[in-house]
Amino acid sequence: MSAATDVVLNVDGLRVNAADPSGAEVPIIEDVSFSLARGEVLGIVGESGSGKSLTALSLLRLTPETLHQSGSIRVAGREVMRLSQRELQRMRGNQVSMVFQDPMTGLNPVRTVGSLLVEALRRHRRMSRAQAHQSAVAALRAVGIPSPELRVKVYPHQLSGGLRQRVMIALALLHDPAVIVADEPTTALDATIQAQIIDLMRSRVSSAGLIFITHDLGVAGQICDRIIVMYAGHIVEEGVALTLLSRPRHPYTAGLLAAAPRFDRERKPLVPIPGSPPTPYSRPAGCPFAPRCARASEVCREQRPELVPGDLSTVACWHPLSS
Amino acid sequence: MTETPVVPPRGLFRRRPSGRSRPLALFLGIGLGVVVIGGALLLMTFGHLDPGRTAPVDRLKGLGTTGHVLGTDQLGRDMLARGVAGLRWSVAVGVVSTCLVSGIGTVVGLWAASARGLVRVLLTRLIDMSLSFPSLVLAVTIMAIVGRGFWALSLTLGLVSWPIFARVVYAEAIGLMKREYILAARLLGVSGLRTVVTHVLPGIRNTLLVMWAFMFADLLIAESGLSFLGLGVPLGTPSLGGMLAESREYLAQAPHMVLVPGLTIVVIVVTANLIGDALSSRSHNVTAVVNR
Amino acid sequence: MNAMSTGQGAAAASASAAKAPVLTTEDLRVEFTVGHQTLVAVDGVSLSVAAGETLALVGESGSGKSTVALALMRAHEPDSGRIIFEGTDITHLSERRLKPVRRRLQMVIQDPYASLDPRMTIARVVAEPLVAHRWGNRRQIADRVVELLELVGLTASAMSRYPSQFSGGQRQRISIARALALEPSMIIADEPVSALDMSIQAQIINLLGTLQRERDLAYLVIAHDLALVHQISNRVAVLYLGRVVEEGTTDQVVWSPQHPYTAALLSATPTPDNPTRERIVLAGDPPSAINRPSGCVFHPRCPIARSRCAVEVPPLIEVRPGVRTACFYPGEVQPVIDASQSRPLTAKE
Amino acid sequence: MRVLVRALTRRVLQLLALLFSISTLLFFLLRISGDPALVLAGENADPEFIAHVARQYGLDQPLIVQYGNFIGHVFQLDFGRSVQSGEAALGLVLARMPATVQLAALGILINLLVAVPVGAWLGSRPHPLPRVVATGLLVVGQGVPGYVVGLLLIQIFAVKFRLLPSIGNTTLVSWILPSVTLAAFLIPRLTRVLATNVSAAMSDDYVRTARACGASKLTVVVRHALPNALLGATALVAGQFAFLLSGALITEVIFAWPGVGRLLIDSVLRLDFPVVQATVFVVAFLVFLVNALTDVLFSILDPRLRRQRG
Amino acid sequence: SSGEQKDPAGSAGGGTIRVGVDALPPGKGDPYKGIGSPEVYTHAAIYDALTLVDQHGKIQPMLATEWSQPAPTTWVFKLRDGVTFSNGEKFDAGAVVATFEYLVKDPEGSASVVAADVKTISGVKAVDPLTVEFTTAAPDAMVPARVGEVYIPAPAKFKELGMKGFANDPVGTGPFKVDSWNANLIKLSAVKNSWRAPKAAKMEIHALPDPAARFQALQSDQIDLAIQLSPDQSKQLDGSRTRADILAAAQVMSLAFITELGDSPLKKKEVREALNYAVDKESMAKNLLLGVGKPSGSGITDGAAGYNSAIKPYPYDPEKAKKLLADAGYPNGFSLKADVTVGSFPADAQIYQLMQQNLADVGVKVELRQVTFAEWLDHYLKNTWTSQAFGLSWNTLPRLDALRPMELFSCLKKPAFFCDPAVAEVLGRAAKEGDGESRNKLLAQAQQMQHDNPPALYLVQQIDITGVSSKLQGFQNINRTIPYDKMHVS
Ligand SMILES: Nc1ncnc2c1ncn2[C@@H]1O[C@H](COP(=O)(O)OP(=O)(O)OP(=O)(O)O)[C@@H](O)[C@H]1O
Ligand SMILES: Nc1ncnc2c1ncn2[C@@H]1O[C@H](COP(=O)(O)OP(=O)(O)OP(=O)(O)O)[C@@H](O)[C@H]1O
Ligand SMILES: [Mg+2]
Ligand SMILES: [Mg+2]
Repeated sequence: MSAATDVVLNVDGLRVNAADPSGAEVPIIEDVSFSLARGEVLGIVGESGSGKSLTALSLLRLTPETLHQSGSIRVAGREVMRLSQRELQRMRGNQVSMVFQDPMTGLNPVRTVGSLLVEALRRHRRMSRAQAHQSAVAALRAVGIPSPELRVKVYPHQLSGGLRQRVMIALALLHDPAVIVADEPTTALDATIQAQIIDLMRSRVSSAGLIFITHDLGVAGQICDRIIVMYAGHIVEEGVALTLLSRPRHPYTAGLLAAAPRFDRERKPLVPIPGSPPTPYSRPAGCPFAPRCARASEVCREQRPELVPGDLSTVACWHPLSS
Repeated sequence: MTETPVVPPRGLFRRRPSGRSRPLALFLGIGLGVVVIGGALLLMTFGHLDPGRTAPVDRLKGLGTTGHVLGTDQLGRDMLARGVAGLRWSVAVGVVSTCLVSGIGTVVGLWAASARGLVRVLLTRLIDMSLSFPSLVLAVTIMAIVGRGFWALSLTLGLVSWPIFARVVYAEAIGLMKREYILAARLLGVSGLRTVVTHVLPGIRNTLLVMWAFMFADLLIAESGLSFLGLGVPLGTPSLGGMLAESREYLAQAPHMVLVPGLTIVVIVVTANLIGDALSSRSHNVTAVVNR
Repeated sequence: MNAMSTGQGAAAASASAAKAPVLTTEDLRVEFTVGHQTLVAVDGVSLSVAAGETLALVGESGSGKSTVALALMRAHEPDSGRIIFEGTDITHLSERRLKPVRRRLQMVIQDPYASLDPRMTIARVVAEPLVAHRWGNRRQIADRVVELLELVGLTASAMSRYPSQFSGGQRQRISIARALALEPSMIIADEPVSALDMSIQAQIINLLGTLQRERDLAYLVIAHDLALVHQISNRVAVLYLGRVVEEGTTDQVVWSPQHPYTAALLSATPTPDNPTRERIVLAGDPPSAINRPSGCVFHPRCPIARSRCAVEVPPLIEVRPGVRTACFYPGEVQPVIDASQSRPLTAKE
Repeated sequence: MRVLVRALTRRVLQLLALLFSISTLLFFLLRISGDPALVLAGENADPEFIAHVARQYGLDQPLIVQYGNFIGHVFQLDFGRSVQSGEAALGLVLARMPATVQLAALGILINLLVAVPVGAWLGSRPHPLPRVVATGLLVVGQGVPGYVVGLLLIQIFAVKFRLLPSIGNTTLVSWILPSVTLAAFLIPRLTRVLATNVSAAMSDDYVRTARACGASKLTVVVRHALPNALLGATALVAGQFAFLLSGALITEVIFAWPGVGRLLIDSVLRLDFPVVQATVFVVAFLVFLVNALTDVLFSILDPRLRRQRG
Repeated sequence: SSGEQKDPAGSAGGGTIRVGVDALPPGKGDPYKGIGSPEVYTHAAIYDALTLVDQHGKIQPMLATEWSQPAPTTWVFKLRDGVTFSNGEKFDAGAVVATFEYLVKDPEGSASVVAADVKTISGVKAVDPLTVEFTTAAPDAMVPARVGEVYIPAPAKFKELGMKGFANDPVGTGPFKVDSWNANLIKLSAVKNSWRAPKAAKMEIHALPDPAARFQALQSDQIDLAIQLSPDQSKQLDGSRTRADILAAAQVMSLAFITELGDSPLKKKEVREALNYAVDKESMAKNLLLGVGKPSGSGITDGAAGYNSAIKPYPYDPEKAKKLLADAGYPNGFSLKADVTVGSFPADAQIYQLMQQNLADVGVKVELRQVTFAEWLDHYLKNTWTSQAFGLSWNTLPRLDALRPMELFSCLKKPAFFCDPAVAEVLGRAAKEGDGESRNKLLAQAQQMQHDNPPALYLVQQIDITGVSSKLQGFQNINRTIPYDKMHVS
């Protein structure tokens, strides 16, 4: 949690635009900036469509070709936006790696687990097939897959969802990357398996910076040191995990917390946030949350608030909740 | 409660990069079709064309001959007239047989998909088995036996080709029947037939159209093949395949005799395929379903 | 105990307990044939739901929750056991005789994106059950559709639109409107909010609660999230590999689980601002329904399993009032819920 | 083991049903058409002679009896003797089979050799211009009937330049034109399906995973998208092969190829019933076999269908 | 597979003659399964008969050197000396007797197609090793021509193998013997000690059923001889590398009238005449048959025994045709169905279509129904026609006997489709006439009667076109029997 000592990733003014049917540029992600230190777990939370996955993909410059990405992304001081295709390929999986949400579709169904690992290993390291095989087994063992010697020969569909997600994690950890981006790695899993994976990630990712994307505030609270809340392509609040979750300042964050049922307290009526989030094509001019916000005023509807650091968290709101 | 009309597309990569070639394909396909069919219709009504008029002295005249823009054939008949008549014949056979194929295929496919128990087993087995019928071989045999003619040809082609259609309809319908909204309808007490008519049929409509276009293209080629073998058209009736067969003797002497029917077939089949492509890109990946 | 949107106090609960059950199942068993193997998806499940009551069915993926629901709706044929709805045994009714039952017993399906025909206007979607049951003439049906849409918080302007023009939450409202069309006495809802965003989930949960109160509906709600279950249900049944391992009033089960699986499930359910909670992390994956373990189906993953568990099937018996547990050693494992936050059972306003 | 036996039994039953129904269909179809005895008797035959031949072939019995006999014989794989040559019909067909199967196999091979790389290239979303050109060519190619290609090839390579033979199957060079003709008909469709499949696979999650692991575009296409695309096209290739086994009629005609297609046309025109029967029977059997093998192949190629081990 | 002809052509035995035929003999080496195409193109290389009827109707000596008719029902043939079969067996009277006994007495042999043509022969015996005597039940002037249809197989081998076995391994006295027999290719090699020893060393017979394939094979030098090409194809053979050999055939295409079945306008003689006037045969012959085929006024062609040279074709006179139709009560014409087979003759499809057009011009609408030969035969033999006319050629081949086709168009065919009792009576007398001259007179008379009261619409005399490579020397077409022994490849 002691930040800023060893920054591995620095994102500044990231934007992702799409072209709407008429050809005009439509911003999907706007002005996203954050940094990540070695050993830190940074959570990105937000509702569906808020731009979490796109942010993650842009870190590896993996956004779909139809989208246009700009801004600055520096990994260990190197500007990713200026890398050539070759350099990018060398960076991906090596310095920055990624774990995707759906372990069912994320692994090639016609390739054995071993061959995927071997391929990824030999891509960045000169090693013989036999050596790579050894390392693959070791990598599987390291993510807690029982009898890894057997599992390397197995096809993804022969593994349970939890094991598949472990394979994905093994793939991501192969080359000791500086940054690991995990896009909802536990969403598709059962609660008991989710707990296993969270444990695994916490224990294995100590030397790297981890970006952990989730829409579940509970999960974020469990694993993250710091949390970024996204809404409609913007960062609306950022802060230390516990503080942010127990004393949210942005009405949206607070709304999310009030809308979530929880069993560790006495039942209270849930307070839903009215309406639904805007699409990139129907974003309001001012604060994107204004139409759903009980505290919204004229200024909210007209002017977009900037992220302002506060004593508890950094928040982009004209009328933040006081603690 | 306010209603937000547009909903974000779920998932990042779900959207296929919609290549601009798709609307282009549709445009091209429909354009070609309109030009060819429209042209043929115009010529048929205003052209004073007589595809049967023989003139032995004028035989094998080349392209651009006065009075015969597209030349004449081995009996001095006008190639333009024969091309138009052949097109009409081939398209008509294609349409009738495709209608038959799609009719039988849809009924059997839907029936198999909505039936349960033994009926479904029997129907799917029937489809599977019929798929192993060597259709062209059967068509050749039937045509040789029942004789040439429009209805013989159309019915034969229809009767030997329906299993493919039924299979695709069945597969699509089964896929659709697994959709939760079909389950929902059933649980609401909607009857089976009603579900098929109100949910399944509209659901596979696009597939049917796509299949229809592809089937039409295939059957057109099959028709031309049978006519080429001399098993399709009656003597003297112009058909594209028959004209191609006749042209074989004159490949060197009168290449326009290959060119006219050959190009016409290509254009029609390409048209149908383009339209099919364009339609299939609108529904999900039917091209892969139309594996034949 | 509390009804849907909570806070209604114990009165409702005791009232509901006295009511005759709307739906009862006895020893329900559903098998599937997969390839050439038999898979027991539901194994001897007995449940009952009374009017105005919400029973929640929780369990991990593949535990057979949906299968139970679909068997109750007679979309799957039960292999044995009985289903009694409003006093009638509907286990073997023909589809024709079932039709009147379908008016009274409705279902809301999990995925709002899949449960509406994308080619139908909302008006047709909502009218579908009315038309199928010849509920009235066209005018009456049209009026009823408007009424239903307003009931779930949509305006009549939605009628001519298509499902793709609505968000997930709105679609789920439409599903609910459709389910309410024929005035059912019970609704089975299979994961009604799990596909929705948190902010939308709350809207739907509240809607369901309001409707239940207004109409004295019985709910069977399927969920995998204990926090949600805790929020909405009076009673809960925990399913593991097709068997009910624990069943009882929600508060008892959540606050003091007797079965080690329930305990583990509870401890694995994260809470936002409480990261220090100590957790029981189960080893391994749930076994597949095809090769079910012998004895207690949970024993391979159970932290307290003994040799007996691998051989004998623990019966589902009442271990304390209102809670039935299928464990030989009930209560041995307790999740540690932060003491400062937790409330004892009796502590109620 | 039991599973295997049951699957096998089901297949065999299906096959029997298929062969039975095809035999029955053909029997009645052929019987409505005319009297095979007459072909045998020839143009100058007198009534006694016709009757004689009819008796010899059992054609004087009631149709239903003939049918019974016929089916009985078919189950012993006896289709009778060719009316034309007097040889056993099945033998005639089997003697022609290798030529057809070999030609079909070669056609498929060429088809694959061309379609796989081109399809992979097209599916990998290359630059629009070459892609549009190639797609256009394929679309047009799909519209050209196979025999037109054959005619042109003959005219150019055999007649005009006398480079390649257009008849016979004795020398290896004589295989070139007919197999290329067959392949030319198949290539457009396979290429397009492969291109679609590859392109679809390129949007799949596992491709994204591979890219996130640093795979180059070539690796992504060749090692990740293509295997899946090929798997999706297996059924098509098998269907094409089955089609060639039964449908290379015209190619066999224009290249005077001594295969079953040619035999079928000849015997159909001469109402040589036994041979027609045997041909269709054998072809149906082969098509069935190909379909069945495809299923097996599928379950070998697609790991998801392989039975779970360990 | 252009043959590798390293050996120089010549009697030493060089070169390979590559022949493209439409089909190999379906009965393989069985010489009695058929008498015309396609058998003759293969069997003529292997076998010989006692005589050969040439294209002018002359009977040439082959295995018999001379013959006489000592009594009206007896014919004596003197056999060629020193002839051996390719397996070494000697050819003598015994071989001839064995052959004819097989055809006359053996149940299998007597059921063969060739046996039907020598049915008049009731007995055969060897007078001495080189003399045989045939007896006929009734007088028969045609015996020397008839025996020209009967190929003589090697008797001992035939006896040993039976017809089935022999057909697979045929042995005759011809210039070639079979080396291998495939589905589409027969390979033969020279019999050096044959009485007509060949100039070429080898021979290949390719089955190329498709005319275009045959034509292309010739053009691309894959065969040296393409049997049965079409007139338009022949025009493309320029004479430098390939040439066309065109011969008027002893066949007249016609549209046979069915008058014996049901009602039909064709029952009226005027109508039948009218149709004959209505068709422009001249144009067909000139434009479609290269001017070699000729219009015909009867079914019999020059060279056939009994040909009447006085008969002229019906001229093309549509006006007269219309008038005749009007006289017959059909001023507006009528409709007609005609079953035809296509592909049996050069340009037949085109000829029928021109005919159709000509008839339409005088108001007679002909619906041409193209049927397979098999279907056609079914109707023809059982008289189960559902149409009013059908395509049937007047064919005097192979022995150039006018009687045979004339019988078919008369009451003598059982069952008959057309019947003129007067003609039948004349033909009946001719059949029993032992003297050749008188027989020919009777036939000429019948021919005139069949011109005046036409049983068919006479179209044109057909042609035989053979494509010949210029490398091939010595080609001749003797009534479709090709003297392979005289040919070689340079
Ligand atoms: N290829 C694309 N073209 C245009 N818009 C896109 C594309 N991909 C995603 N979007 C839009 O970008 C927005 C952000 O999408 P993203 O997938 O990043 O959201 P998310 O926060 O990950 O949501 P979820 O929780 O559903 O995964 C969405 O509104 C989506 O509609
Ligand atoms: N139609 C079916 N055919 C075969 N097996 C089935 C079928 N439906 C369900 N199953 C199996 O039955 C078991 C229970 O499935 P079910 O869908 O009821 O689980 P669930 O608890 O609803 O899971 P989820 O949370 O994933 O929805 C699973 O093992 C599943 O594979
Ligand atoms: Mg996402
Ligand atoms: Mg479920």
